[in-house]
Amino acid sequence: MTASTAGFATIRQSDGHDPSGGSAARWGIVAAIAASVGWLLLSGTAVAQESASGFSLRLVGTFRTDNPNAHLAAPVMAGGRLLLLTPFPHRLTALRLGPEGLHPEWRFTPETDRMAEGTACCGLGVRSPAVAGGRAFLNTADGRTIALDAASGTKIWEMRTADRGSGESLASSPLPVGDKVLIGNAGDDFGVRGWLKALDATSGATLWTRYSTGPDEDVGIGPDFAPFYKIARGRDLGAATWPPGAWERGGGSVSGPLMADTGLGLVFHGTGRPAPLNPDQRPGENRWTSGLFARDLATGAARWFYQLAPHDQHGVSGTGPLILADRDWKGRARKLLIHVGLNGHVYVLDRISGELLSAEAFAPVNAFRGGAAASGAIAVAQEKATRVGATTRDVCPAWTGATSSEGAALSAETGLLFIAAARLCMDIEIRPANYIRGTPYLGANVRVKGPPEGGAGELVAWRLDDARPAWTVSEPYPLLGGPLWHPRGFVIYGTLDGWLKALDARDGRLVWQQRLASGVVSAPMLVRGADGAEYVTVLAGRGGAAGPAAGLEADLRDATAARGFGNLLRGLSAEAQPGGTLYLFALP
Amino acid sequence: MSAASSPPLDIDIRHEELDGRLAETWRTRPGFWGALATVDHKVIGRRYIATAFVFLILGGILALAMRWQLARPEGRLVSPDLYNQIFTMHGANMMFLFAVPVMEAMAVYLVPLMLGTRNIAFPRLNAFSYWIYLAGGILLWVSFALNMGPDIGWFGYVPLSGPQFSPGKRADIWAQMITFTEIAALAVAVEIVVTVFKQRAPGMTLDRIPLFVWAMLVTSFLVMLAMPAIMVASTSLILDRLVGTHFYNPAEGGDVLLWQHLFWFFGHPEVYIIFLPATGMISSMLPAFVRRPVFGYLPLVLSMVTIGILSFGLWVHHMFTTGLPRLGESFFTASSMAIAVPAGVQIFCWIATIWDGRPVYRTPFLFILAFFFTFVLGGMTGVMVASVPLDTQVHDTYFVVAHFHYVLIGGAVFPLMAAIYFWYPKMVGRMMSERIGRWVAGLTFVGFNLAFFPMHILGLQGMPRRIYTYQTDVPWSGLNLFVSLSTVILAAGFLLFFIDAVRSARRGEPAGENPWGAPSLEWATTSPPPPYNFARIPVVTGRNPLWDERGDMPVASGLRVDRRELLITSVADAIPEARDSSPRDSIWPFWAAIATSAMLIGSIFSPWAVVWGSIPVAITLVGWFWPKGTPEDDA
Amino acid sequence: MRAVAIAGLAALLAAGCQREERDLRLDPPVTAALDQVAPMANAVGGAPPDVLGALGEPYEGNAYNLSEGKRLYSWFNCKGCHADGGGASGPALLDGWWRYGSDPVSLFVTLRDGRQNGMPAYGDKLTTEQIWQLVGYLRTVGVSSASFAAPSRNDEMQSRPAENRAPASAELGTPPSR
Amino acid sequence: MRPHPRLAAAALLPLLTGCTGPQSALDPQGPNAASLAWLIWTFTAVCGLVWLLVLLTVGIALWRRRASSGAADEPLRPESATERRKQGVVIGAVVATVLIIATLTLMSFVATRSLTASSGEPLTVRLRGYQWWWEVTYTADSPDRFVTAANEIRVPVGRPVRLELSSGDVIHSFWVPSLAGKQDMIPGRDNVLTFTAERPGSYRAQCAEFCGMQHARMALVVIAMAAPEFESWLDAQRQPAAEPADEEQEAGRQVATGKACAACHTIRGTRAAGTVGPDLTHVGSRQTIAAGTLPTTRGALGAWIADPQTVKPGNKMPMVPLSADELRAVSAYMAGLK
Repeated sequence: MTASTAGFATIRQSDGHDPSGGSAARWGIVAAIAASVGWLLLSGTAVAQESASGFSLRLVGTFRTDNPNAHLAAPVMAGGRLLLLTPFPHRLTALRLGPEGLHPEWRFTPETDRMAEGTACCGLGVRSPAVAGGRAFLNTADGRTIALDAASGTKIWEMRTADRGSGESLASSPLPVGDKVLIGNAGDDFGVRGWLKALDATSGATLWTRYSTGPDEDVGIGPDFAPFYKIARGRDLGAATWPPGAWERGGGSVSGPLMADTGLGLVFHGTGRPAPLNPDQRPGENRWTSGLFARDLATGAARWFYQLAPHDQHGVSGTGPLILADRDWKGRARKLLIHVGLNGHVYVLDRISGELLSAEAFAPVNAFRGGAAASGAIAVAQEKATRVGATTRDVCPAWTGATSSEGAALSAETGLLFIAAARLCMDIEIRPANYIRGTPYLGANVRVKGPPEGGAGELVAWRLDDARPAWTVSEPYPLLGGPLWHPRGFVIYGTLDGWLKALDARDGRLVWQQRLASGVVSAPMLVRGADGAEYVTVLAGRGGAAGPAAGLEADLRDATAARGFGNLLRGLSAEAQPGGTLYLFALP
Repeated sequence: MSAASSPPLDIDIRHEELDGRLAETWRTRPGFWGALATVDHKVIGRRYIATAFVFLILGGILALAMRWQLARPEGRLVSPDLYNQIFTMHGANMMFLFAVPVMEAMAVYLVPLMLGTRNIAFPRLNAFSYWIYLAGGILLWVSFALNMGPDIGWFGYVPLSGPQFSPGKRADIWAQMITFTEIAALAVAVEIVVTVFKQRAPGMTLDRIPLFVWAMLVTSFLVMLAMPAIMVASTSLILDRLVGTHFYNPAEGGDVLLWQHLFWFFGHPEVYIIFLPATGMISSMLPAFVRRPVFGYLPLVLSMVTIGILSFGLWVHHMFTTGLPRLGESFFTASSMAIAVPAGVQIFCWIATIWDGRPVYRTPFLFILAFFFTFVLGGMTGVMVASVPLDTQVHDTYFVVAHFHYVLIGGAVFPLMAAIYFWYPKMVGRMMSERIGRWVAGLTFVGFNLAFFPMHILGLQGMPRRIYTYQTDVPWSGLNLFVSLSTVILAAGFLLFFIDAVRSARRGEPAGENPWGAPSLEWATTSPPPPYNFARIPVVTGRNPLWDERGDMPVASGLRVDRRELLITSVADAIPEARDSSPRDSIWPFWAAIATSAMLIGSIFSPWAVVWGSIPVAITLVGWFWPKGTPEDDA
Repeated sequence: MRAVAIAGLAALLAAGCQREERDLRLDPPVTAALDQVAPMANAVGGAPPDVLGALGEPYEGNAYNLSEGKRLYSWFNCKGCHADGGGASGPALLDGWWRYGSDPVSLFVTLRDGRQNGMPAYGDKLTTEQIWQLVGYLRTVGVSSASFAAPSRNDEMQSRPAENRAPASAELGTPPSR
Repeated sequence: MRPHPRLAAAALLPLLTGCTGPQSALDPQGPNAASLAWLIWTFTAVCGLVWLLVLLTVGIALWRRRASSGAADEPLRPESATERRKQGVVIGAVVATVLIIATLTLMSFVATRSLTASSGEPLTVRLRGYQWWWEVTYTADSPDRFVTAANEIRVPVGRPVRLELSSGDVIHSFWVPSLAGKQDMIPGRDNVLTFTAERPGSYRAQCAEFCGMQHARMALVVIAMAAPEFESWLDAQRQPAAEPADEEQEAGRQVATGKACAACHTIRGTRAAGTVGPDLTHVGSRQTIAAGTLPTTRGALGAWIADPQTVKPGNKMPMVPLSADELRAVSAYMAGLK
């Protein structure tokens, strides 16, 4: 460690390739060189990498997916194999990894419903499969949940869990817990009604379904429900805080991560934004959307709920990263739930009671005023309130969120939370939304843009205890993937313009970077190979929340293209091509 | 002026010879091209007036179509689409192509004569103005004939007239038609101001200017101050529609009420642009029919100036229902009511003039009496609509339709009819029929009041404006039928008027120089006047030159006869300052108007037309101002 | 010069007649005939209904029909997938190069029957006339030379040049806040 | 166009019809309209009197006897003494004018003040104008008790109604002359109109700002009901759509939710949830359809659905091809949505 620290010092003096520290002009030149190198890499003949410290990840293998969509699903390990789920139309490939690289062992190609391309969320990407008890569980964008034998790839069961015809899809990873598999749906853009389902892990039968809107019975609110804040108490609030019938198509999807605490017997999940984006069409607090639920693992009954944005006007949902941590908080040992909000705040809650302990902004935020921790509810800044038929300008964060659902990693011993941040603002104009089943139910025109001071992305090292950044590293494009923190003291993350970077976890100095074939919208993973060595896998392949703006199909002359990302990403297409490649790096 | 080749001056020439020499210098060349090239203010004025009356007839036919449609509930004469075009055309045509131009046209004809000068200032601009006006009118009417007529109301409120809700080019044609007429009106306004200030007969000090001229002077200033607002508005509308700017798009920071402010900042003075000349006409005609000078010259002038100034302070009373701040609305109530005071001063002065005059009941005087009856009523309803709370009930209803027709027909068209009967002999040389004239006055007066008075009641009964039909469940059918039938009487009156005007041009009794025994200078020359107006420039010693000078009038002389020259006098006291040349006939204003029209019409379709279209405009302007080596063209 | 100007004006005005007509109601037999497209076997391209020609191609250059198409585009949520032609979960339309053909018949079939990769069928949500209006409008989105009849901007947020400004010929702006 | 005897009779009695009618400013049914009507009558009286005085003076000026002096045609030369005397009279008349004007201005100012003041907890109703219909949303303390309807406003008698006016496309203007003066509905702006109905009844209202092709057919009815009746009506409106009463209506529901209707209209309780057209959940309970164009009868519904572009040319509802049976069924279903 000492040696590499010395290496860092030499970087700062000799190297002009540091994008965060260098001037814009220098960065531009480097980008141009790197782009041409990236092209070489695509043809598989050369690798560009830069390191002045001696720290270096060694590329040991690549695997091309031949899929142009958003590669959100980092591969998972199952019995010495890497299971790689490529975007829709899906294929699950089991790769054996070792010092000699990646070798496909078997493939599983589920049946596909091509019509799902029109309705599937998130650039047709689905988060990683989950492995438990020798079985792999995967969600597909066309609404199936499938259980496979993790060793052979034999299908055990397959269930249509989401109704594709209404615009529903699956986007998040399944969560196997005990004899159950929990899944959540996606489709806020189509006005679906969010739910969390428990499937029987053996048969795939639905055990229970808990909705995010509607009467208490549907939501799973019963006598055990004890929210910390009074505002969430009342009868049938999931229907009473909506105009008649609006909750039936009110969004609140469970498209973010699911996090279980088996000790407490709880599962935590966020709920998506209310649908449509037009807040005028859904007066009221729109419970239980844009919030966090704690539910009983066994029954799905709600324990507590914290609403991040009552009557969400800006479309920032509650589906950000969730991290469980047992830490000392203000001198008291507490079981914490850390939620890195898409609304640009790090929320720290007591995960037993649902009490909010802290909520501070890690990204540019002007849509809300502070003070959430005191009152339990965030206040909308009046000058950034949205209005029908008028454009509210420079609202931060953008509705695409200040991070992504795998966008944070916690270093428990140092108390540093690493956040892959999207420092985005938007111009938003509220329009009437028409509900036609199976078609988008949006109700807004949005142009997404970076903050005026530049730097649309940022890697934030957040000090959990005093709720402020320790250091930040600026990036030209929003970070849509996630960071990997390695106990040896570095952080690895990929960028939308195709760089894989390693930083010193203490001060954020760049220690190594490498150009990849495409942008990265997933988190790098640390895996242990069959040989016992540690490897880092990185899945490149643009897309994701940026949708096709980061891919081929969008025409960026339209500022509202690709959920408004078109406006931001003009100029990106020259720098990194879509298409998926899995990289396997050996640690030094 | 070297003594060696001394130019021929009028003092050197015998009177009998002088007319011939001047006529040779000032005449319009015969033939088609000569007619296109003329810059004689009388020829252009006559054309202007005749064209405006043609538009009056066309607009009137549209009015009859609307009345036919509305005579019964659920009328099916025209489709809603066509009805909306018709009422838009009626309003736009009457305001932009008839009322304003006809008043300016009367001024183009009369002002130089009343001031004792030989031509209007900037005569080529005057010719250009007419051609542009004609082109604008043709654009509008040809579009209407091709089912491209504007259907957005003469007020063209955004967003209805904007890019999203008015597909096609209908609204653009309306907006560009405004540009045409405003260019024409601004040109005339500039000419009149300069003519009044610099070309008055010697001795015609400011307090001796005929009241019609005063009215036109104030009007011209109103035109110059008000018209730019509508040109800005209509141009930004075209930009919104064509280029995609966001002047009126609230979603991108524009404001739809901006349009209303701009439009009514023009639109209200517009009413006075029409009405002030009419009051000037009354003041100028009345003395001839009560056989005494007008009472209260100074108060009359001051009240016209006051009206002119106040007219810019009350545009918001067209927007009382838009939800503006209450305090602001109260201010505009006060100012709207206040304008009744100068209007009242005028009425009182005229009554005082009649009081001890000796009324001569000829046709123009009958129209003046009709004016009193209708205009005062219109003024009273004007006071009513100026009240914010009251306006919330009558705004955009037939009450307002009745009100402004009382003001515009009663306050402007009746005086105009009087003026036509009064000055027709001067323009044509023959009298119009007195017998038919009495019928015309009677029919129009009775027909007008029967047709428009019930509209007050209809408005209070809840009938909104601009509806193409109404249903049987509202009790408006009886009055509407009555109104529609009465329109026939009004139309008959106008028909008789036009028949008489055409007939009298050939067969009317010869008029002589001054058939009414009127006091102002235009009656001091032959009817119709020669191309040079006055053989020798009169010298004025009083407000009523033809009454004040019992014998021969004094004249000024010393102008050249071999080129067009007129006398420049000082602004206040009209002391001769210089001889100035007046431009000769030229075909270039006509070409310039064609080129400008092409550019303006093209710019409806492509912004690049402004660029490419300005090339021919530049060429024609070069032709227009090309120095010919003669001093008069260099001037 | 005058002759040219007059001829040009006459041509413009003649075009105006057709461009400005507002045919608000088609007789049911005409509507039924408008539905009779004969697509090729792969549902791309084919013969348009004869009645289109007889009506004078009302969905190509008629400003009213095109603006109605633009209204339907946002009323029926086309925007949600295709944005203002830039695309989102659906492909972009601005480039005028479309997966299932950009000729009227292909478009009509795409809208009415849907397409296999996610384009929903609108045959049960729109009438035949409305589908044709949308077809006409869509064909103004992906062109690089604008027609006079193409719609202008809506009273909405600015996203790209309006259809009458030939959006497909627009330059790509520079990325903001770099 | 056969002449109608009643119309002819009405034409002879224009003044008698002036004061009544479902949409008359002079037939006030609430305090606002009443004070406005009083203002109208006062202004009319004052202005009419002034007008008569002016005309009388003109008449006297014309016909008063004059001392004949000089030749008939010779212009008079005014004497300074009479001119001065007249000057005094004119000045007096101007002063009188100023006083009258000032009084009227003050009256109108006071009336404005009194109109904006209201007492009691108002019922807040959101009214949004579209080409060419009205969306009416009754607010409540809780959003699930909101009711969205169209083209008809029901209000309780005696309770102030606060209308929040907005527009979804172009400028409209809401005007119910029997209850209040008009107020514009302007895109990008929020206007408010407050009024109270004093007597039960139905009062016609109409769009008063030109808003395009069907400006003439953009009316609605304001129905004032006794407060308890109103509350029970509102409760009924909160319910989802009525279940079909028979097989025909059931078939009609299939058509309404399966055909193009559902893409634009909401029928709460069914799959139809379109929002660009009027909410039809309780369309059968409304007095009129198509913004005051036709009475809500099964026959009128059938005619309207069969051919909306002939009934109201240019409106945004297309002619959806339906078979005769489907048309019968769907109009029966709609008429049954009480």
